[in-house]
Parts: sequence; structure tokens; C-alpha cells
Amino acid sequence: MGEEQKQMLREILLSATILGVFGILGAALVAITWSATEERIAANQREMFLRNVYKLVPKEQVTNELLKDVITVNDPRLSARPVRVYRARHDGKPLALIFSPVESPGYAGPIRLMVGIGADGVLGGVRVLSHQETPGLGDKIDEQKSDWILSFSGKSLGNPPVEKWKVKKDGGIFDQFTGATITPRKIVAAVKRTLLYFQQEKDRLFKLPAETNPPNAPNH
Amino acid sequence: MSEYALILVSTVLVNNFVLVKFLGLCPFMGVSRKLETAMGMGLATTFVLTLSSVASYLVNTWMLEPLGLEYMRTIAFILVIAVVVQFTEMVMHKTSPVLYQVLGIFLPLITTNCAVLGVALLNTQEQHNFVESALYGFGAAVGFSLVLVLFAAIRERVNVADVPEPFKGNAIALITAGLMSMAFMGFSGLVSS
Amino acid sequence: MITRKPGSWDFHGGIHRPDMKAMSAGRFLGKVPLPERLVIPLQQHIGTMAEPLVKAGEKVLKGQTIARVTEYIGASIHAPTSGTVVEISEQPVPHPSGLASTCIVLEADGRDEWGELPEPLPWFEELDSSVLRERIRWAGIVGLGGAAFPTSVKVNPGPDRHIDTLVINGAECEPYITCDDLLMRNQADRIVEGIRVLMHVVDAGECLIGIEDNKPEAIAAMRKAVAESDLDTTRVISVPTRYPMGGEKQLIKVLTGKEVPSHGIPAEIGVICLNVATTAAVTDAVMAGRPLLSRLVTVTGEGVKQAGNVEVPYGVLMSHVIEHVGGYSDKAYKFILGGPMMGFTLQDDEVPVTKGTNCLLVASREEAPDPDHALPCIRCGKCAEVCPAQLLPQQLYWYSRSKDLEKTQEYNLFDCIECGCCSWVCPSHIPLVQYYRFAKTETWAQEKEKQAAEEARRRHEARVERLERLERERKERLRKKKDALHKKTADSGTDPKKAAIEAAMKRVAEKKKAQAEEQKENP
Amino acid sequence: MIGYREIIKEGLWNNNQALVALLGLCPLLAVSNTLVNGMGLGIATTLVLVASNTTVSLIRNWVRQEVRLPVFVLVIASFVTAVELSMNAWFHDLYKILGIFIPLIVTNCTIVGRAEAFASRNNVPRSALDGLSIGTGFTLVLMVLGGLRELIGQGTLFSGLHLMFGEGARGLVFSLGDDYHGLILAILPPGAFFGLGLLIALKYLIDRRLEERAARKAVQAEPATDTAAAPAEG
Amino acid sequence: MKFPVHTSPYGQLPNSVTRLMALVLLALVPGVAALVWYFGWGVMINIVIATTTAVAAEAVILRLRHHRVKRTLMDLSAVVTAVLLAISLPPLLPWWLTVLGTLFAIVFVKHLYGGLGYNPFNPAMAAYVLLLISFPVAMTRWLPPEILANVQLTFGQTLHTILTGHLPDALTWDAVTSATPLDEMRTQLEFNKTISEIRQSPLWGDFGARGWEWVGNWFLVGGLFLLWRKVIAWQIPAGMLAGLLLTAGLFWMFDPETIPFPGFHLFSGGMILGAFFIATDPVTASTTPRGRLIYGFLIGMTVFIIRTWGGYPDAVAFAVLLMNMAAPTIDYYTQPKVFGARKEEDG
Amino acid sequence: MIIAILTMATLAALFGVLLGYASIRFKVEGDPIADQVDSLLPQTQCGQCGFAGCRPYAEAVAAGEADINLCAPGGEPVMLALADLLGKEPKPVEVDEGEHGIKKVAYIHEDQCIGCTLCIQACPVDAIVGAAKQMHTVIVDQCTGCELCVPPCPVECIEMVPVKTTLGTWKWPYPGQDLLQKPREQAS
Ligand SMILES: Cc1cc2nc3c(=O)[nH]c(=O)nc-3n(C[C@H](O)[C@H](O)[C@H](O)COP(=O)(O)O)c2cc1C
Ligand SMILES: Cc1cc2nc3c(=O)[nH]c(=O)nc-3n(C[C@H](O)[C@H](O)[C@H](O)COP(=O)(O)O)c2cc1C
Ligand SMILES: Cc1cc2nc3c(=O)[nH]c(=O)nc-3n(C[C@H](O)[C@H](O)[C@H](O)COP(=O)(O)O)c2cc1C
Ligand SMILES: Cc1cc2nc3c(=O)[nH]c(=O)nc-3n(C[C@H](O)[C@H](O)[C@H](O)CO)c2cc1C
Ligand code: SF4
Ligand code: SF4
Ligand code: SF4
Ligand code: SF4
Ligand code: FES
Repeated sequence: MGEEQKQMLREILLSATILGVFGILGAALVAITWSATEERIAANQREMFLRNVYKLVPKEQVTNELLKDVITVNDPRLSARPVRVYRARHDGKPLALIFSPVESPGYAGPIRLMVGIGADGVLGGVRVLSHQETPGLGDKIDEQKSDWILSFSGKSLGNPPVEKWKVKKDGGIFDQFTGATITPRKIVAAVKRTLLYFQQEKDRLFKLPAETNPPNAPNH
Repeated sequence: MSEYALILVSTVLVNNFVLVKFLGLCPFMGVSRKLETAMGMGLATTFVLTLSSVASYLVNTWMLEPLGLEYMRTIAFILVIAVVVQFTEMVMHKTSPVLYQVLGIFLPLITTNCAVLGVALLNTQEQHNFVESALYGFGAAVGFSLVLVLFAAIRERVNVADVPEPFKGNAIALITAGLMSMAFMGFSGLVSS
Repeated sequence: MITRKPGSWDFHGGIHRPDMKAMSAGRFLGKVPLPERLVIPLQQHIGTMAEPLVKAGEKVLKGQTIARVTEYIGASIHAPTSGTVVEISEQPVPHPSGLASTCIVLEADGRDEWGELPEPLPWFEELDSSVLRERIRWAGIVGLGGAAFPTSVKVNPGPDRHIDTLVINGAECEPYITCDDLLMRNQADRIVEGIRVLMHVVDAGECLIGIEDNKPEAIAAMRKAVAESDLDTTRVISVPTRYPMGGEKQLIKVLTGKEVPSHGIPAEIGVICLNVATTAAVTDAVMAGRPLLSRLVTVTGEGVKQAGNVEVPYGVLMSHVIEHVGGYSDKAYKFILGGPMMGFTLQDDEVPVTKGTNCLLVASREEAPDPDHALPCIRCGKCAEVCPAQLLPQQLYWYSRSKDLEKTQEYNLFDCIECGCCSWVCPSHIPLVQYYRFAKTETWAQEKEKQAAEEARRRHEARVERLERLERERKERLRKKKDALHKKTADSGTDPKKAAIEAAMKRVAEKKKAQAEEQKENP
Repeated sequence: MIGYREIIKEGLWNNNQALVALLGLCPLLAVSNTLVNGMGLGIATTLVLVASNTTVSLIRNWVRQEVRLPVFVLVIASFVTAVELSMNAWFHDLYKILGIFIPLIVTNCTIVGRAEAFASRNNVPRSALDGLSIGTGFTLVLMVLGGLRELIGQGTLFSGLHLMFGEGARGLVFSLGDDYHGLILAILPPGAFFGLGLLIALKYLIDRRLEERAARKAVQAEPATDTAAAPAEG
Repeated sequence: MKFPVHTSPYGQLPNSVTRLMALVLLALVPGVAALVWYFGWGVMINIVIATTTAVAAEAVILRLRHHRVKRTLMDLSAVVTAVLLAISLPPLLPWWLTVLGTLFAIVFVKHLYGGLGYNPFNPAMAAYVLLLISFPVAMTRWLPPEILANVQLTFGQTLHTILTGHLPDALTWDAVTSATPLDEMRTQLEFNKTISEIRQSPLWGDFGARGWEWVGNWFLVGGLFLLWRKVIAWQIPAGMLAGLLLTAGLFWMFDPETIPFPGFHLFSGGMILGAFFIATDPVTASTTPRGRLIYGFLIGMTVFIIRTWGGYPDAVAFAVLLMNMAAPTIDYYTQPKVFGARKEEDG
Repeated sequence: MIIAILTMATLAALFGVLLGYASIRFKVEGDPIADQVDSLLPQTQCGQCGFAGCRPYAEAVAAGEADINLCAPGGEPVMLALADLLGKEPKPVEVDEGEHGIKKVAYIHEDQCIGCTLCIQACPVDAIVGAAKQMHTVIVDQCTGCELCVPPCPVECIEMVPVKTTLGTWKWPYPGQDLLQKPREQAS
């Protein structure tokens, strides 16, 4: 090895050391922060999730640990992407299923829904987890913006009848927004799809063994 | 197959990174004074973005996720990007001096282009697989280059227009970008409906 | 392609503008009587300015060479009449700048006495073309169709170019002008004779004479003269009347179907194009041994009492010419040299007619209205539709306007023939050609500046190097001396010359600073 | 070396990164759809800026040329992640809304730019102050732009304030009334571009007005003696 | 003698911007008349509102910028912009939206760039898009053509609606307005109806949608007039129609039951108006001959794509803006071959 | 936590190796930017920029140490060209345009010249000829108008005279607002 090459190697090692040191320092900073916030973040996420969930199932009746009783289904009848199903039980008896996220195309991008269905097939409710609809038009599906999404609560496949699961403009019973029919239309369809799936698969869904390693908290 | 085409259409037109998603705006405003430079920047970005999108996918799936280090994503990705940029520069310098001369000056700029980090992060957020990640990065870069070149051509014209004094320069450029973004809204809904 | 008839091709664009030729067509008002004083500019042609061969007070005879160019591109100047040189001085000349330039001022003695002339060469066919070219050069012939480019240069395409076609330009497409028309009607033989000479000089296989179809008399006269001559590969072709049919490139395209290459000259495609009057001047030089001393000039427009064509020796002041035809009418408003499309206005008629002067158009207000207030370009593309050079005038305009000279080059500014079609049609009334002229001259100037800068850098570097070398040598000598004497020498270390320069530079800087501060203090 | 006063003035106005340097545009335009969002991201950015400027200034003499940029990036990325995690822990809702733009603070060109241009050449207090003033300038623009867009686009101001200050802040939300339907364009992407363009033009106008006033003052002050002019300077 | 000097050429074709704009306005007359005939007085009222606003706004700006007010207003370009915007708007649009749109067009899109000739985007279309995006409800309240209408608004009622934003008592929007043919087609297609089923509806006429097709025809007359007077270049309308018909025709051949037939596209919405009056706006269009063909073609194609798969039923405005954006680039790549261009320079 | 730190450190160190290698392997030789800048400068070598000639200024500009608006003889065109080359914002050049508009060259009043050769030594482009104790003359074509020879002259016999416009150097004016020139205006 020539003198030059030795020199070169020294330079390289020096650079590597400097960067390595800062890598360690940076990583340490982050790791410390992480360990300080980890629990809170998890709790936040759990809380946020449960806040939504308990709008769809009566909190007081749930006796099992919802977040541990989870399965994942991957069925095109339901959604293009895998859907987690959280199973609420009352003293071991099936109480409700929470599907999250059910994905539906929207007007401007995918809409992710959380759908809660009682064991009797009655909708506990529907919530929008995320969407990219137009502010002022399609975004009225957001609970913050209007009550529209609440209109699903208490509905089921027989109430109204299956053929009425449409927006009013198409001959159904659900309101559309003026100037924005597509968004509600898609959501109604997605909810209906979930109900149909529930009807067909509910027993199996309650019976499947829970996943052994349920995620800490759903984070969509 | 059509799914992949959809990713391309979506990233290039419907969810154009610059005009709709607001990523990579600094180079969009900064390197669009001349058409030729804009083309060079577009090319360089396309290369780096695709490569770093893939590389960060690999780091994420093979390193961070198995080790449970998702929270280190930002640091890991930015390091990866810096490596890719540097690496590109090296390779280019060695193998194609001509290309290097054209694109060389843009490479350092790309490190701080947030479209690059944005693509890496969005890839994990959208849970793209390998091919999807590559396409997503490529599409985003093509979309970036497309609007960059069009924008540069318009700016060359606007530069010699009789723009009122307070609006000369950046102000009118931003307004032009706004009008472009408005025009791009015409593509919304193309993919999902 | 080969089967197509000459004249059946077309060029892109062009305009139809009322030709207004009837005012002066076919009217010959004779030769202008010689005034007492002639002002003969030394720059009447493209190329290097001529150097006077005479001194003030010297007597000259008609036809005597009084100025000459030693460089290749240039044309001699002869005394248009006999008399005495009064002075050689700056005089106003017909130029758009209105500047003065060096002229020989001649006092005519009224005798119009010829000096010695070279022998006529009617047996030119036995002579080598170089002899004939020398004769043309001696005669000071330049293109009489517009650009005043030395004809001797043009008819020398170089050894590796073969000329197939001689194009004789009788189109005369500019409105108002009729001097070529008159020449063809009255002196067709002289033109045909010139063609014979030129065909021999450039060794062309055929000759095409292009004449716009609004000049039937000229066409007939030329056809007759050609038929009576022994020229069997020469054809007179009537071409449609459309401005700028007479443009060299356009006429060649229409007659031969060939396009003169961009940035190129016709000789590259085996064509040489000469104006009819130039051709006639060649006849005089070869067959009679007479230099170019005068030319036909159209005097027309509503601003003169009588329109027509006159023969004018160069050097005669234009005011004198106008007087000769009866003076200005009440409507005289603008004085245009050349036609209304490509000519330029003069502020003063006290300038001499030169070899390039083909028309004095004294226009009324209606004929040459004042320029309108220009609106911004609306990119309507009308200009591109009519541009015979197939350029994008609107883009050239945008970039000339913003002084982006590099971009104007990209859009082929130098292919613009300044025909004015674009300005004529522009709905926004933008003086487009003016922008191009500005951009062209500006580009040339910058080119020159760049060359000068390059030269300056070279010289500066050479100087620095020389100083360094001297410094080294001095040190070397010093060291040697030191070594030899083993004695310590006090060496200040700084080179006095360098110190001087540095001091000079510092002074300049200080001065500047002082000035700047001064200005700041009393703005 | 410039004084503290100038550092503040530069950061807030003369060299405002958003209005003058046109850096950090992505978060600026993306997150400025409401005032509160803008404020949230602005504060996060400012925190990172101060921390990174301070650190860079501390280590400026140890870092070799060829690894300078990567080291800076590494430092910045660490701080950003720390801020991100903290926000996730304590301002979870806001964190959700700002989304990807928090990690993207890393590539906010302003931060690298300040590290390179200022912190690596100045001492710690100066650098920290520079970070603070640049960050505040950036935050202010974010807030003004956010407020403008929010007001025009949906007719409210301070909506979402509770995300930062708890439920009690809900009452502070200002609204133009339910009848105002809003020019939705303002909160869409084009509105962001237009808004920033107009702010830049506005800054130009203000600057020119200030200049004119200064010029007028100078003319008026001319007859005054030197001693009279001096205190005005200090 | 002394003379004034200026540069050649001397004289000027009797032609001016004012004349061009006046011809455009003239050519719009038959189409506008047809619009009024089918859709009532609202169209006329909109034109008046927009024109007044445009001229006033332009005057104010010119004054602010110390330009010559009268002379510039004389070029009539603001009037053309205003009229084109007004006839793109729904006939009963509240007046303040018309005013807002016109202000945006004149102040923002035109004068921020320096006024006539400098704006890269079509002012009228930019304003239309602004309104469409911001006020989708109001902007989609179209009246049915007169033949199909069950309620006829009088001039007074129309004026009242425009000025207050509310219909006269006893009328509801549902009764007064109807979906445009393009909207109708989209909605029906979403129901998985086939084209032949959809065409049964009385909404459809002989080759397009009833009423609309005739409006299109009258605009076509005006457009041909402009072509004849050489106000517009033939390449843009030809390219645009070709772009639409070819793409639409191609897809229609493969799938005639879900892709509307080309004639439908041609005679519904703003296609004819767009092809002859809007895409041809010289200021914002491509300016080279080949570029204009491409520019037109791409607009036609984009219209089809957005109409068929995108979120907006009528896409002319968007397509025009999108190609305005591309026009400088198109120009750059389509410079014509100059006279005598050498072979090796061609590439 | 340890894993995290180790991973990052490894990654960073790896990166450091790469960069260190790159910095040595690909050291940029020479400064092509300075050459490009130099070629844009007018080469008057006047030092008005505060540097000892055009080349040093070019190097300073390329290194980012000098502003692009210091070359007075080059004026706005040169500043714009530099801005374009380096991608910087144009800055106004601080000279009054009128001065720079007209090019001047040195002229030595030969009857006063004492032949001290000081001016020759000052001229950066060797545009002055003459020998000691003899009359000196400026070669007009080579003089760049830098004025460096003026101050050294002990008898102040060097004057800067404007270069005259001739038919050959005349330029068409930029079309301004007043396209038409009335005869009376020209008279003045
Ligand atoms: C800018 C803009 C954004 C829109 N966003 C939505 C949206 O988010 N959701 C939606 O269903 N329709 C949206 N639309 C409307 C659709 O284009 C379509 O016209 C509408 O859904 C049809 O419904 P309608 O029959 O009630 O008019 C939007 C329209 C515009 C102009
Ligand atoms: C600067 C210049 C150089 C020319 N060089 C030549 C030449 O070398 N050979 C030649 O045959 N013609 C030459 N020409 C003549 C041109 O080909 C052309 O005939 C002349 O410019 C007159 O054409 P016009 O009146 O159409 O402008 C030159 C002309 C100009 C202006
Ligand atoms: C636009 C334009 C129009 C011209 N019209 C004529 C014309 O009508 N007759 C003519 O002889 N030359 C005309 N010329 C000059 C010719 O291009 C060419 O220079 C000339 O015929 C060459 O002959 P010469 O060198 O003998 O003058 C015109 C040039 C231009 C650029
Ligand atoms: C043929 C023609 C078409 C035009 N089309 C439009 C148009 O679509 N929109 C518009 O705002 N102005 C139009 N104008 C008017 C004018 O060009 C427009 O106001 C400019 O864009 C303003 O700079 C048109 C003018 C002409 C001559
Ligand atoms: S004719 Fe005039 S307005 Fe039309 S494009 Fe040409 S320069 Fe512009
Ligand atoms: S003057 Fe030049 S640009 Fe204009 S038409 Fe003639 S050749 Fe074309
Ligand atoms: S002669 Fe004088 S002014 Fe001219 S270059 Fe030499 S030093 Fe400069
Ligand atoms: S400095 Fe002056 S006196 Fe000395 S040689 Fe030069 S011109 Fe002559
Ligand atoms: S913030 Fe600079 S590129 Fe996004």
C-alpha cells in the first residue's frame, strides 16, 4: 500500500468516524425521546381508536379486551385491502364487530371507514377515518362538518330494504349533498357491502381464533 | 397491470406531487427560470427519486420493520437519500462525464427536495410493495418534471411580459403556479371514479 | 421536380400591396443636368470604405478612379464628371442614421470631359473570366438592386462551386419603383448583352430572367430582345406579383425550386442572382470600357409635382434631382429613400444620390402615415403567415424586445431579410422590423466587443507572462550576481513595474471611491 | 458581524425565508389551510431550527468539509424525529392533521440553509437567535397565510384551536356566520399559491412605502446637525 | 427641406386588434341569440353584468398603472373576455358570482401579467373554473332548453333571480333547473344504463342534445365566419375537433354502449364554442402552425378523457387551461423549418 | 434502544466511508466556472471591481466571494449574463448608465508628452507604444478604455476621448415610445 493510499484510508476512516459519532448521538436522542413518549403515543392511538369505537358500540356492554380480540380478513367482497375486524363481546357472547378500515373509492381519493355492526345486524354506526374529498362538498361526510354520517346508525339490511340502500337521487333513502352525489353514493355502497359481508360471514368471523400478536394500536 | 398504470396516472396527473400534494416546491420555484435547466433538473430528479424510493423501501422492509425501529424512519430515509444522491453523483461522474456535466449541479439540490423524502414516507404510509414503490417514485418524478418543464417555459415568457412592479419575479411565478394547479384540478376524479 | 417549369414554384408568405407604379411607370424624364457641386461618398457599397486617390485641389476627369479599395470586398469610385476636388471631408450621406461620412466634394467644370478609359472588350468570349472580373471590379459595379454588394465579388463563386443558373432579377416588387421596368422596356438589348457577358464569366448553363406580371411591356421587350439574341438557354419568366418576389432567395425559389440555405449565399446552390440594372452596368464596363457613373432613379409619390424616372450621376444632391423634376407638391410629408417597404426616411434632402439609390419617394401623409401607437403582441401569428423567410416574427419580437439576443439567434434572426411583411400585417401595429434591425446591429456590436475582449485578454496574458519572465530573469541575474560576489544584496522583493501598476490600480480604486462618496454626499 | 437587532430584523422581515428566499414552501403551502395548522407547524419548525442551529454552531469547528452536509442533515433529522414523537405524544390530534409534513421538516430547505449559511459561521447565541427569528418569521407567514385562506375559504378564524389549547379554546373560534359559503378555492391548492403570491407582492409594496418614507425623512433631516441625527441612529 | 423620420415599412394593412375583437363579437351574435332563444334572458343579463364589470375593472387598473385608459379599452379585448365568460355561465347565476368571476379574469389572470397579450392563461376560462370549483352548486344550475321547460321565467323573474340569488316565490330550483345533457349522460351511465337506453329520453335531439345542438350550430356559423375572415387560424378548431372525434370515435367503436357517440360530444357542452372562440384565443394558444394543430388536438383529447373518466362533466375549460399551460413548451418544440434550413439542422 | 443506536451508527459510518472515499476519488480539478465567468467579462482589466484585473475577479465570483454586479465597464449585460450563468438573482450595477453608455479610449496629446513611459507600464493590454524620451501613442483599436494610464502621467497629457460612431459602428436604436422623430427635434 502506497503512502497515498494510506493517507486516503485515514481520510475515509475519519469521515466515517465523524458520521458514526453523530449517528450515535442522533440515534440516542431519538431513542431517548422514543422511550419517553412511546407509551403515551400508544395510549393516544388506543384512546383515539377507542373513542371512535365506543361511538359505534355501547362501551358499558363490552367486557372483553377489544384490542386483543382481532382478526384480519382479506376479501375482495369487502374491501380491496385487508380489513381488521375487532370483536366486541359481552360476557363471551358476540356483541358487535368493528370493521376498520373499510376502504372505498371516493371522489378524489380513497375513503377509509370504520363500520360497527351489532350482532343482530343493526349498524352501530359508521365513521370516516380518512378521506381526501373536496372541502365544502364531499367533506360533509366528516362528523365534524355535518351529521350526515350519523344517519347510518340504527339502519340494517332490512331497514331500509336492500334496494333502498342508495342515495335519494338514485331512488334510495340516503341524502346526497347538493353538488356532490358521488361521495355519498360511494359510502352508501361501501356500508351496504359491509353489511352484506357481515350477513354472510358473521358466524365464522366471531369464531375465528384471535390473532396472537395483535398490533399495539391500529394506526391508519 | 392496470393497477400499475393507475399509479402512474395518479401520481403524474391527478395527485401531481408539486401542484396537488405540495412536495418539491423549492426546486420547482428555484430551478424553473430556464427551460434547459428545468429539463436537466427533471431528468436528475427522476433518476434519484426512483432509486431512492426503491432503496428506502428496502431499508424499511429489511431493516427497520424487522428491528421494530419504525420510529427511526425519518433519519434512516434521509441518510439513504443522501447516499443515493452521492452515489449517483459518483457513478455518473465515472461512467458518463457528459451526463454529469448536464446534471451534476442539480444533484446536491435534490437532497433537500422534500419530494424525495415525501415519496419514501408515503410509500410506507400507503404500504406499497416493491414494484409499487418503484412506480410511485417514478411517477412522482415524472409528474414533477412535467410541470417543472411546462412551468419553466411559461416563466420564460412571463419574464418578458409587462408585469406590474410588485408582482415581478416570485409573486407572478407563484400566481402562475396557482393557475396551473387550478388547471390540474381538472384531472381530479380521473382515477377513483 | 426537374420536370416542373421554372417559375412554377412558390415561396411561403408574402403580401399584396397596391403597387402604385402607374405614377411613374414608363416615364423617362431625361438626365439630370449636372450641378456645380457633387458630393461623392467613399462608402457606397458593402465592404471596406474606399480610400481616396486624389487630394483637395486636384483636377479630375470624368471616369477617372478617385477612390479605391484594396481589400477584396469593396468597389472603386470614379469621378462622375470632370472638375476639381474641393475637399475631402465629412458630409451628410443617405443613411438611416443621418450621420455624416467621408466624401469627396467635386466642383464640376461643366465640360464633362472624359479621362482615359480602358479598351472595350467586345471579344470577351475569348478572354478568361478573371480578366472580365477585373474589368467589373475596375468599373466599381455594385448590386443596383438594393444591397450594393460588389458585383465582382459575387461573380466569383470560387473554384469549387459550379454555377448552373444565372438569375436576372427584374421583379421589382417594391411598390412605386419603376426604374428597372423602364430599363427593361427601353434598353433590353443592353441587359441581354450583359447576360451574355455574365454567362461567360460565371460559366452558367442557363439564365432565367424573372419579371413580375404587372410589367407586361417589360416582359415583352425582354422576350423580344432575348429572341433576337443568340442566347438559347435564356428565358424570360413572368412571375406572379407578390411582395417580396424580388427578394433574391424568393425569386430563386420561384424560378428554380431551390432554397438558398439558411445563413448561406445563392452560389452554394449553383445560382447567382443579379439585378437588371447591374447587368446593364456590366455591359457598359465590358463592351464600352465605361465605369459605373450614374443610374436610373425613380422619383415618385404624391409629394412631387411630377413623377417619373431620371438618370442621375452619383454625387448629385437629391434636392437637385427633385428640383429637376419640378419640385415638391404641397402634399410632401416624408422623404423615403427606396420603396415604402424597405426604404428609409431621410430627414434632409441635401444628401447625394449613391450607387444604391433606386428611388426617391416623396410621400404624402396618406401614403406614409405616422407610426401608430403599438399595442402588445397578441400572438395572432399573422406575421408568421406572411414571413417569406418562414421565421416566427412574433418570437423574434418577444426576444428582441427583452434584449435576449441569444434567443433571437436561436430563432434565426439573421435569416430575416427585413422585408417588412410582418410589420405590414401586424394588427397590433408593432414596428417589428425595427426591433430586428436593433437586435441585429446590437448582436454585431456585441460580437465585436467580445472579439475585442478576447484580444484584450490575450494581450493582457501575454503582458503578465512577459513581466513574469522578466522578473524571473532579473531574479536569476541577481542570484548569479549574488553567487558571484558572495555579497548580500538588499532586495526589496517587489518589482517596481508591478508596484507601479498596483499603485495605479489602487489610485483608480480610491478615486472611484472618493467619487462615489462625493456622490452619496450630494446626490 | 451583524448585531442581534439585525439578526431579528433579517429573520422576521428582510430575509424572511418564506417571502424572500422562497424556501420551505412545501409545508408553507400545504399546511396553511387554517391558521391553527399553520401555527402548529410553524412552532414545530421553529423548535427544530433553534435546536439545529445551536447544535450546528457548537460543532461547526469539528466537522470536516466533505461530511458537513450529511452531519447537518443527520442532526436535523434527529431533532425532527424528537419533535415528531413529542407532538405525537402531546398534541396527537394536531399531529394527525399535519401528517407527513412534520417529518418533512427535515427537508425544509430553510433549516439546512440556515445551518449552512449562518450557524456554521457564527457563535452559539447568535445562531440560536437566528434560528428563533427565522423560525418566527416563518411561523408568522404561515399564520397569516393560514388565517387568510381560512377566512376566505371557510369564513372562520382559529378553527381547531382546541387541538393546541384544549377544549376550552373552542369558544374563541371566530366565524363570519353560517351564511358565508366561502370561496372554496382559497383552501384548495391554488389558493395557497395565490395567497403566497399576493403576500409577496404586499411585502414589496410595504418595503417600497418604507423606503419612500425613509427617503423623505432623510431629506427632512438634512438641515439638522450631526448631533441631532446621531441619537436617531442609536 | 427637412422631413420627419421613422422606420419602414411605411403604411399598414388596414387591420387592428380592435377590428379583430369586433369581428369576434360579431361572430358571437348568432350563437348568443340562440342561447337567449333557448335559455331566456338570463344570458343577456349576464353579458351586460360581465361586460360592465370588465370594462370598469380594466379602466381602474389602467388608471392605477398610468396607462392610457381610453386607447387600451378601445381594443375591446376585455369585452370579448366578458362576453365569453358570461355565455359560459348558467343563465340564472347570482350577479355577484358573475362579477367575482369577471374581476378574477380581468384583474388576476389578465392584468397581473401586464394586460392584453401577456397572460399565459385564458382569462375567461380561468374565471369559469374558479367559479365552478368554488361554487359547484350554483354553477351546475342549468335551465332546460325552452322546448323542454315546464316553467318559463319572464324577464322580470329572471332579473329578480339574478339580483337576489333566490327564485321568485312559488318556484323551486328543482322545478326550474335541469341537468345538462353531459351531466345526465354521466349520471345515467353510473346507473349502468346503456347509451341506447339513455337516448330514449326526450333530452336528446337529432345528433346531440336537444336545444344544445342548435346553439352549437349557430356558434359554428360564427366560427366559420371567423375562419373566413382569417381572424382565427384553421389549425386550432380542426385539431380540436379531430382530437375529440378521433379519440371518442376510437373508444366508441370498441364500446358503443358505455362511451357516448362522438356526435354527442361535439354538440353538447361548450365544444363548438370552445373550438372556434376559446381555444383560438391567440394570446394563450400555441402560435406555430404545427403547434396549433397539436395544441388543438390535445385539447380535444383532454376534453374526451376528462368527460369520460374524470370528475367534471364538461371539460372544455379545464382542457383549455391545461393546454395553455403547455403552449409555450409546444411552441418551443414545433418551430417551423426556416427558409433554406439545412438538413443537419433539421433535427 | 441499543439496537437502534447501533443500527444508526452503522448506517452512518457506512455512509461516512462512502463519502470519504468519494471526496478523495472525485476531487474536482481546476475551476471551470471561473473560466466561464472570465469569458463573460469585458477584459478591460481596469480593476474597477476592486480586483487586480478580470481574471482575479472571475475567480472570486466563481468562489462566491464577490458579488456579480461589480464590473462597471460590463454594466448590466455582463451582470445579467453572470446571473444567468450562476443562477443568481440579478442585482443592479452601481454605475450611472450614461457614463458607461459611451465607450472612451485614451488619447495622448503628443505635443505635451515627455516620454516618461509610465503610461506604458500602467497599461494592462500594451495598447501604448513609444520608447523612453519619445512621444507615446495609443493604439486606438487595442485600448480598452480602462483609464489606468491616466493617473500615472506626470504631465497629464492623457485624455479619455469618446469613440466616434461611424456608419460601420452605428446601431439601430431600440424602438422606444417616440418612433416618429419630428424634424424640429432633430435640429437640436
Ligand atoms: C371542484 C369540485 C369538487 C367536487 N368535489 C366533489 C366531491 O368531493 N364529492 C362529490 O361527490 N362530488 C364532487 N364534485 C361534483 C362532481 O363533479 C359531480 O358533479 C357531482 O358529484 C354530481 O352530483 P350532482 O348530481 O349532485 O350534481 C365536485 C365538483 C367540483 C366542481
Ligand atoms: C455581408 C455580406 C457578405 C456577402 N458575401 C457574399 C459572398 O461571399 N459571395 C457572394 O456571391 N455574395 C455575397 N453576398 C451577397 C449576397 O449573396 C446578396 O446577393 C447580397 O446581399 C444582395 O442581396 P439582397 O439585395 O437580396 O440583400 C454578401 C452579402 C453581404 C451582405
Ligand atoms: C425584400 C427584398 C426585396 C427585393 N426586391 C428586389 C427587386 O424587386 N428587384 C431587385 O432587383 N432586387 C430586389 N432585392 C434585392 C435582391 O434580393 C438581390 O439582392 C438582388 O437582386 C441581387 O442583385 P444585385 O446584386 O445586382 O443587386 C430585394 C431584396 C429584398 C430583401
Ligand atoms: C379569436 C379570439 C378568441 C378569443 N378568445 C378569448 C377567450 O377564450 N377568452 C378570453 O378571455 N379572451 C378571448 N379573446 C380576447 C383576448 O384575446 C383576451 O382577452 C386576451 O387573452 C387578453 O390578454 C379572444 C380574442 C380573439 C381574437
Ligand atoms: S402579427 Fe403582430 S400581434 Fe400578431 S403575432 Fe405577429 S407581432 Fe404579434
Ligand atoms: S421582416 Fe424578417 S421577420 Fe418580418 S416578414 Fe420579413 S423576413 Fe420575416
Ligand atoms: S491605453 Fe490607457 S485606457 Fe487604453 S487600455 Fe491602455 S491603460 Fe487602458
Ligand atoms: S505617462 Fe504621459 S508623459 Fe509619460 S510617456 Fe505616457 S503619455 Fe507620455
Ligand atoms: S420545502 Fe423545499 S422542497 Fe419542499
